[in-house]
Amino acid sequence: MNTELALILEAILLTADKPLSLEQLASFFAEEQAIDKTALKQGLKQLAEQTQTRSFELIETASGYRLQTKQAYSHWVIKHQEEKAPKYSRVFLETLALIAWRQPITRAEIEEIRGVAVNANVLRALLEREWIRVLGHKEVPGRPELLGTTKQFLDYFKLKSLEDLPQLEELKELVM
Amino acid sequence: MNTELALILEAILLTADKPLSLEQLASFFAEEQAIDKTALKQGLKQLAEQTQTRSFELIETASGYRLQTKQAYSHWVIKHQEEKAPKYSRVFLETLALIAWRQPITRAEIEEIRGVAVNANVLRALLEREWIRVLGHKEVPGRPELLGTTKQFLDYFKLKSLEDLPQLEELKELVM
Amino acid sequence: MHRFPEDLYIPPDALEIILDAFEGPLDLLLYLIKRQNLDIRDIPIAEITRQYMDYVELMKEFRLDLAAEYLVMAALLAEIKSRLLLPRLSQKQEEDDPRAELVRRLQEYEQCKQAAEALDQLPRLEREHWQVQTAMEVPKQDKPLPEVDLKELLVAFQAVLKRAAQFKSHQVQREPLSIRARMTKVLLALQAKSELAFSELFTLEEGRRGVVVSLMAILELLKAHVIEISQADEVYAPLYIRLATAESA
Repeated sequence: MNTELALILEAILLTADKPLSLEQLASFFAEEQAIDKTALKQGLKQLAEQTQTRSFELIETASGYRLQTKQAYSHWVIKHQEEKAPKYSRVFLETLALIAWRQPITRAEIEEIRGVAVNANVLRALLEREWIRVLGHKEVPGRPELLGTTKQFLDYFKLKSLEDLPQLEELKELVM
Repeated sequence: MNTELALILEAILLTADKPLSLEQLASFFAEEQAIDKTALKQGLKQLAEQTQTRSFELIETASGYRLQTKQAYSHWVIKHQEEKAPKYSRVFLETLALIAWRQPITRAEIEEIRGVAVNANVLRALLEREWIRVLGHKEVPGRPELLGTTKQFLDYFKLKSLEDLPQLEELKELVM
Repeated sequence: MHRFPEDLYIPPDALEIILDAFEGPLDLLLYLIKRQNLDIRDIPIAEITRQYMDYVELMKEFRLDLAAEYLVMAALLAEIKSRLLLPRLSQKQEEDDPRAELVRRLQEYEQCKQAAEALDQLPRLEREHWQVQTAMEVPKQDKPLPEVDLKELLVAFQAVLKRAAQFKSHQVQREPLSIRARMTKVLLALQAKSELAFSELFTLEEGRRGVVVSLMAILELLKAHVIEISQADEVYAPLYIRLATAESA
């Protein structure tokens, strides 16, 4: 049954359209075959080992497990796309980076750091992709929206949590 | 290289959204790595052998090759479909809302208000569900289609006529 | 005519690229500092100000649409420069380097740039990785269609209007729904029958308000070039309405 479990998990993940959490994976098994988390994790571990010789790998992101092609094959797979991989502009990346590292952050704060007005199209595109969301409002006059990132953002960049974002250099003191 | 070819083919087929013919598969390889049909067939044969121990198999359909879940696993995989009641995305609801309240409306007008391109899948789903229809064309360059809702839409939402669509002012009462 | 700053490559036919190349005044300043391997924390303000002004003058000379932010920064630099020139009156002021605030902003922006680069380096879907999927051959069940509540739809409508208003200077104007609804009705009638007499579009039972709504709907459709109105060459000949054709547009 053990190897079988890994294969069942493979089949489930290969037909999923988004990452699946342990709970979600467990729900695929009928009551009489109920599987606890330890067993599930073992099955996933086995699957991860088995895929070492395949073109895809098992990874865990913020919202769960997913099977994805290994980086070594991106060279071929990318040709599915007519154009080159989407490249994000600097405005897009800088705005997203500020929201990711500095969340919760307001639009005015982003403008203050970047020194230029926030590009409305960039914010809209980020909201549309569901990479950022409004976390709440800052209780100052105007009640500006506080922006933060979503699980989908983490999933896309293969991050388990915000703590996995790369560390940035600390700001240094002024030389006098 | 030979085993490698099977894995490259695996990666390509696992990320394809439709069966791929030999010609299509060949087009994934750059000129300097060009691969002839015999080699491709051999790679596919190897892939088929390798997947004997996996949860999926290589099959050839009228339009080409595709990887699919083995029958033995359909028991589990089928539960993807049984998942709790499906829900429409925010994009779907917003597009429908604009068509309902702002009809007749063109695609460009929807894009103007939402600030992002209209998702073709969403329009298709709306047309398939017969909730929207093309009412006519705007006689401006490009002759854009004018979209509006259907009788089926009214029936679904138990409305007698479009005038019965609630006004935004009623939102508060409805939510209360 | 101004000299081009020497070490900036400017494609001969694309001066706009200078502006496009920088994400704003802080980015331009940072570039000027970095290319000379200067320490952000100890900028020679006079020299950097001169170089910065060279760029700004150049952009102005070519009548590039210079964002106001660039001029604000120019003023700030000039102010810092003049404060540095003032004789220092007391010990206390010495601690108060006029450059401090600018340095803090530059550092913060540099960190933002660094974060953006770090983000771009992360392996991501659709570039390094793709989610893999196999086809599923399972008996097609009647998949239930999602259910939607009218309230949900109204909330979605409100959300999209709210967002649109946020991103636009002008409010998305609120049109009475009754007119839009009538526009659809007219179009549907025209699909069933290619030509309608003007009078057919009015229902007297609806009263005055109904007639006004119909008339407004027809005018809106005319304005949008969706329908056209025609009349035979007699004075009191009835008006006819049909869908607009390409020739009539």
